[in-house]
Amino acid sequence: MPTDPVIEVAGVTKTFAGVRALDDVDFTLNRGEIHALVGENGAGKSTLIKVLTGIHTPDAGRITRKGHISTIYQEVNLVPLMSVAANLFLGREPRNRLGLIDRARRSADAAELLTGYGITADVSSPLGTLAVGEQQMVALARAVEADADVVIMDEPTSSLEPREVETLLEVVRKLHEAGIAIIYVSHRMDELYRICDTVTVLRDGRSVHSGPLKELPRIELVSLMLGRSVNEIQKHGTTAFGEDHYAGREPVLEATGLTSKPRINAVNVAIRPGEVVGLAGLLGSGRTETAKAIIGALPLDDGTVLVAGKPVPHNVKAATKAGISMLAEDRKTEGIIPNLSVRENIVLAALPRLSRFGVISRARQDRIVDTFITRLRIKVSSPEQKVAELSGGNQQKVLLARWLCTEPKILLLDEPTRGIDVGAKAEVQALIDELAREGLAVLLISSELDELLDGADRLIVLRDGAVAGELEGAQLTREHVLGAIAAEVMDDADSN
Amino acid sequence: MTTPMTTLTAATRTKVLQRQGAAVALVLMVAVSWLVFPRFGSLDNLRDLALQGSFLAVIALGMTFVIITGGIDLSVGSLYALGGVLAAWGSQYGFLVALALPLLVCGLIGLINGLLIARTNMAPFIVTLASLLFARGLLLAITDEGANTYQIPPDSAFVELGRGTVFGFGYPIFIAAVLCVLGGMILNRTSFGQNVFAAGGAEQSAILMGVPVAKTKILVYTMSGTLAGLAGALTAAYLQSGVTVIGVGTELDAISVVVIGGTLLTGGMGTVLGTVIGVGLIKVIQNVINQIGTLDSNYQSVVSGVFLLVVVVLQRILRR
Amino acid sequence: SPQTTNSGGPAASAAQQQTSGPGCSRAKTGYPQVDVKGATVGFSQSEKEANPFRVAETQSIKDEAAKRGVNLLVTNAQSDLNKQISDIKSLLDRGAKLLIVAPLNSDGLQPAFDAAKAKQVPVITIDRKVTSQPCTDYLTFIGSDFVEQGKRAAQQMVKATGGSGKVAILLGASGNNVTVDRTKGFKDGIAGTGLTVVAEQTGEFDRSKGQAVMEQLIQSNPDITAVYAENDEMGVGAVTALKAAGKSPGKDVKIVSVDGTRNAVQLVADGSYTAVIESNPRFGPLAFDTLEKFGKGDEIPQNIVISDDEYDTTNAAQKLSNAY
Amino acid sequence: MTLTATRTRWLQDNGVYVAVVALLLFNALFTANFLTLGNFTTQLVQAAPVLIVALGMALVIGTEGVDLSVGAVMALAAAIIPLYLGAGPLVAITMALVVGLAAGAFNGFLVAEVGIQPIVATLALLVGGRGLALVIAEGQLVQLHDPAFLALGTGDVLGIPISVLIAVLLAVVVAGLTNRTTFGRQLVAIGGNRKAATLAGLPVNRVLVGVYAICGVLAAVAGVLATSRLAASDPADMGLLMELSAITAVVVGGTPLTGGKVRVLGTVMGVVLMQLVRATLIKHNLPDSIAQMIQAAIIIAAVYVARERR
Ligand SMILES: Nc1ncnc2c1ncn2[C@@H]1O[C@H](COP(=O)(O)OP(=O)(O)OP(=O)(O)O)[C@@H](O)[C@H]1O
Ligand SMILES: Nc1ncnc2c1ncn2[C@@H]1O[C@H](COP(=O)(O)OP(=O)(O)OP(=O)(O)O)[C@@H](O)[C@H]1O
Ligand SMILES: [Mg+2]
Ligand SMILES: [Mg+2]
Repeated sequence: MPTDPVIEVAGVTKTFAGVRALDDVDFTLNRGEIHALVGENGAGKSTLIKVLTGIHTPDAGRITRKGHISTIYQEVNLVPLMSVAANLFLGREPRNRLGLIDRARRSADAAELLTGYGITADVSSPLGTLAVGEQQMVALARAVEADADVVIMDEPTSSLEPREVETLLEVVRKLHEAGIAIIYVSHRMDELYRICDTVTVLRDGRSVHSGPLKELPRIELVSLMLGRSVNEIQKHGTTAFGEDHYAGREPVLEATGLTSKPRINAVNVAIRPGEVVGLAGLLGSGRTETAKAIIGALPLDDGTVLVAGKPVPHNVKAATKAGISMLAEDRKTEGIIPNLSVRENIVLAALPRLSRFGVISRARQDRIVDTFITRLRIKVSSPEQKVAELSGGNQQKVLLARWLCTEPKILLLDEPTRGIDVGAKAEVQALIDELAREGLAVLLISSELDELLDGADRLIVLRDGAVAGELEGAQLTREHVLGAIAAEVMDDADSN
Repeated sequence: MTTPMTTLTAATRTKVLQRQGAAVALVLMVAVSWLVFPRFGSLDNLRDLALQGSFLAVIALGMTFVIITGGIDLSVGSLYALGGVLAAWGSQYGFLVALALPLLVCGLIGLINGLLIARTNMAPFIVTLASLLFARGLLLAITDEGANTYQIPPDSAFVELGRGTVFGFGYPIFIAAVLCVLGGMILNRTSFGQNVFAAGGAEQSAILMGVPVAKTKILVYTMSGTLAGLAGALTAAYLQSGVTVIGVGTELDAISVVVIGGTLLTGGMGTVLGTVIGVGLIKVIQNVINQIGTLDSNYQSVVSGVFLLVVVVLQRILRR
Repeated sequence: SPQTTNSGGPAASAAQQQTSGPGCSRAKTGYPQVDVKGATVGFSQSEKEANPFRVAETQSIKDEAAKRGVNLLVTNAQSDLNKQISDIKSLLDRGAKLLIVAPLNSDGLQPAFDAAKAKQVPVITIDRKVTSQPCTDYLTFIGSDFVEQGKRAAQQMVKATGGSGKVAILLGASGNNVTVDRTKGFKDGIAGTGLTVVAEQTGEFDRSKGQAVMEQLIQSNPDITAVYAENDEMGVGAVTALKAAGKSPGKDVKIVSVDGTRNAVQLVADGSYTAVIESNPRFGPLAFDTLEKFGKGDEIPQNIVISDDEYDTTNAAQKLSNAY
Repeated sequence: MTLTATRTRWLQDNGVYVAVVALLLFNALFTANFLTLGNFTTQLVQAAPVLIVALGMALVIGTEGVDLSVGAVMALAAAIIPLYLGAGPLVAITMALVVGLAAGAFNGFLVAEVGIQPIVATLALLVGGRGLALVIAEGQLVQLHDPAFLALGTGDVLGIPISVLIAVLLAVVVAGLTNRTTFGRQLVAIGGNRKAATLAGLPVNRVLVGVYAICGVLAAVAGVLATSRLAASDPADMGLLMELSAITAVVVGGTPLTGGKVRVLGTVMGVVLMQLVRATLIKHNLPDSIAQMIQAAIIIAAVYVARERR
């Protein structure tokens, strides 16, 4: 491919309050190429993107840009209170003859456009009422439709499930055919190898490799990212889930008839100590809602939750007290407390346990925090660093630590490895495994099928807010799960 | 609407009702007042009600924009008074000066508010609190510590602006109405309006989406200042003098009516129509208190407080 | 300009008057005749009845109305000028045939007066003079002369201090014409004497602010020998401040204020206050007399100055019951 | 980090202290009789009620709220005192504090349980509370003579005025509360991200009601002290515009209005700074117009220095 750079970065350095996020980085994006940008959590990928788009001003270095850049940032960046249509066309609204916004046309265009991305939600409803994955698709549509010469995608698939991922990859391919250059950030190796031409690897803010992707063996790419030798990695393998472990005891969690119209309907979930139950389903099938219903964060029309046979009042406080914890899907709005330090964020939910007469013990806190920072390899300059300054993946680890230190009996994990790098993902998975072995009951929600298949002992498949089937043992194969999910597609075909 | 999913279900109908909670309250209030106090519905009373409401509506219009961006403007009360004094002083140089001077000066203070808020990341509450003090101080300075009250020549064209009527309805009512219609149009049908919503709904996201958030905020505060100045000028024309003691606490009135009208104080949501309805509600309750007539003056504020509470609680319950 | 005669006798009840300016009669205005007895009269009060002056003023109007068999309608503008205009319009709307208005401010009530004029309803303004046209926009003004009050305060101050010393002025609320007039009168009054004003700061007619300001001033100017407070409340606050600073008010620091509230007059009687110039709030009798006279077709003067008493150490104890 | 960056950061954290020191220096040099014990006592005594209110306000602001009703609550407390003073000062004070607690808890209930935005929820009490106080007091100012009650405002312990002692004590308690207790941590977590705090199982509503109740009680304490110092119950003027003074002091002291952070010592310094500004303007006998404009400028300058950078 002839080199025809649309973006050229030379010697860029960016420092945040003591953290060197980018260190003398060179990077070139050529016209028409799909360029993978990879690296561990906190390697500097998002920062590089923000420097490219002008959100951050670099401390040193030179950036040359040609043409219009359109970006999908890592955290969904849309306006939740505005309608889907308004979000989609914000800044380039269709006008009528008087120069005023043509709202009818905007809605019509939006509806038509989104259908192409598999979104059928009402475009006049506020964006915030859509599931996170759907929002991600809206963001994608918005970025793609902006007539850009370069499209940057920072972990666009982290909240998408297989069918949506295919849609997205299809879009990427079309853009590629139209000659648009793409920067693609993802922690999912499969996707990278399927679509990307070239790769740049960042490690600790430095660019350690740049070149064609196809020639680079997967294991070598991982070794470049982690900065460890190929041998060392081979010993560990890629997913870190161990053997299935099945516990013969009584269920510790029994949720029956969970109903919250119109989102979920008569969902039953039972988990035994030591068991990992997976929730599978399409985007918007009600997985998040089920988890929220269990922890008491969703107003219920009907349904009961029993922990160890005892009913739990339907509110988060009571559920937490009974030993249920939930790692929320949307870490930005439902997870981190941005103003507080990493330490404060980690111990937040465990505070009552760490204090006497309401007064907090600093020593006990520090011990726990240090343990988890080491165990989860959270990359921080100090436990006192503000959590908002961490990279996305590291924030996720902080939240995981928050729940683990409450020593829960039941852990609900909604997309626990979302946005987490390969190395850390393996660690988190190993951790889930280990916790289950210690007797914890885990509900695992993941859009990554492999993660579910490897990690779960049993799978509950949801469809349209209701249980569509349960898979166990030998049924836990890709084909079976896709079959259960695909039933919906066939249903749709029937009804049409 | 060609959205395939839009059907007027029962759910959406309740939604409409919820959003118009204030309107429902207003209609009820008016109906009850009309029945209980025969004089409430007299043309004279309604004209006065509308006229009094029009000054507040002009101020609250600017406040609506500010609040939708997630901000607040405490300086409007002082700017309202300052605008009146400047208009009265300017009226000796003719109509244009009388009208333009308050708009320019108050707009400039609004612009400074906007610049400080948008460019330095200081809280709107505190920036505009400082301008509340500053504008009051400026007003005292130009009136010799309040000793001078500038009079507007009764025969000047400027007085006509405040006192003229069409079918007995004062010009300010029409001016306020036109501005509110324009304001609603700007808010919903221009990209500036969309930017206002975006800036308030999710500032960081809006910046990432390429919305000129800073510029939008600056404009919005400038607008609020200018409108407060205009309201002051209209009031001065109506009162035929630049009264120095008006506008104390007007900012709270303006905020109340905006919020009663359903605009979220946290930003990102709101309507001009709601604000107009809010103005109506506040003025009607004030009028009703007068119609009762026998209410001890100290009880009057208790009643206003309780009323404010009832409206916001009702609205909140409706919205659930 | 209006002159005040000092009645010397008990203040208030009789409310003597001195009039000035060309007269005004029903013939001149062309207004219809209205009998005060049995008439509907509107009274628009400006501020909440939360200070002694306003309480006494409203009470005086109400008492007199009851005495004369008047159907009285009362509104309160709660310190909001626009509300006072609405109030007056609503009084007209509710059938008031005569109006008594205590204006919130000297300027800005023109629309209300115009509305009254349109309905041929005579308006009497009390306690604060407005800048509109007498006999056209309103009939007459009944009230104190605030400049004169300031002058009389100055006279008392000169008498008490022997005409020399350093004075601190506790100003009323900024932008208020009562403040402006009482300051002007006082400064004119001490001109040419050995009294010098070393500080003038607003206490906003409020006791605690008066106290706070006095506390500051007595620290930075320990040589202050006199305090002029533009209302009693601030004066009483100043007494508390001076006592706390180890001074003995009324003796090493002379205090003169305007109003005539019971608390201040009591202090004069007790010897820790120098003098109080009364601002007479009892407008009822005078206001209704004037309306009656006007109704009969008599000529009434443009300004009716209500007589203000004064209290000093020689008479405060006897006159205490006259204070409000 | 560069030197200038360090310096800006330092100034940002300590701006209010620098401003206080600067103003003290200015006064020492240019204000007559400033460096006297009596003068310092005066400043502290005047600042005490504002500080007490500001402490409560800081907590409320920490939860991303605001309490506009503090002045009205002070007035309510003032109105209650004479009603019960006959039964002894202790009874009167207790009743005033109970009313403050009830008012605060009511605000908290509206904010937490009903879900009304703090500024509006407390606006209702701002509008109606003072009226209620006046109704209770029948619009009258009542002079107070109970010596035990008045001692609260005028008495001292080892030369330190009682009101100042109380304010300092309360500041220490509030500092301990915010920095050392579960309650304090939960409060800032709620202010930082209420949704996340709820999902973390924190007792969000209980904490919110608690915070507003504390703010109400503190406002009542301030009302009691101010009433005692004035030797009169004056519900018409007691605590007028106190909400703005308190908010200004809190923000000038470095607590952001966006919640998630409470700076107690900063708040103390914010109160001291605003008190010094007022004192300086009065002592230099500036006209009200200039004084107001200078105050505006100082507020902007102080907040500008302490602002959070993006
Ligand atoms: N605003 C900020 N303030 C302080 N430090 C920051 C800020 N933004 C990023 N950093 C730091 O810069 C480093 C790079 O972060 P960045 O978000 O670019 O990582 P990333 O490669 O995108 O990681 P992830 O895969 O987890 O998203 C991290 O150490 C992070 O803590
Ligand atoms: N606040 C809300 N108001 C209205 N509808 C909502 C709201 N939140 C979610 N929904 C709808 O409920 C359905 C279920 O959403 P949910 O988040 O449970 O899906 P999910 O299976 O977890 O998908 P994802 O993988 O995207 O998280 C979706 O159709 C979504 O649009
Ligand atoms: Mg990232
Ligand atoms: Mg989900």
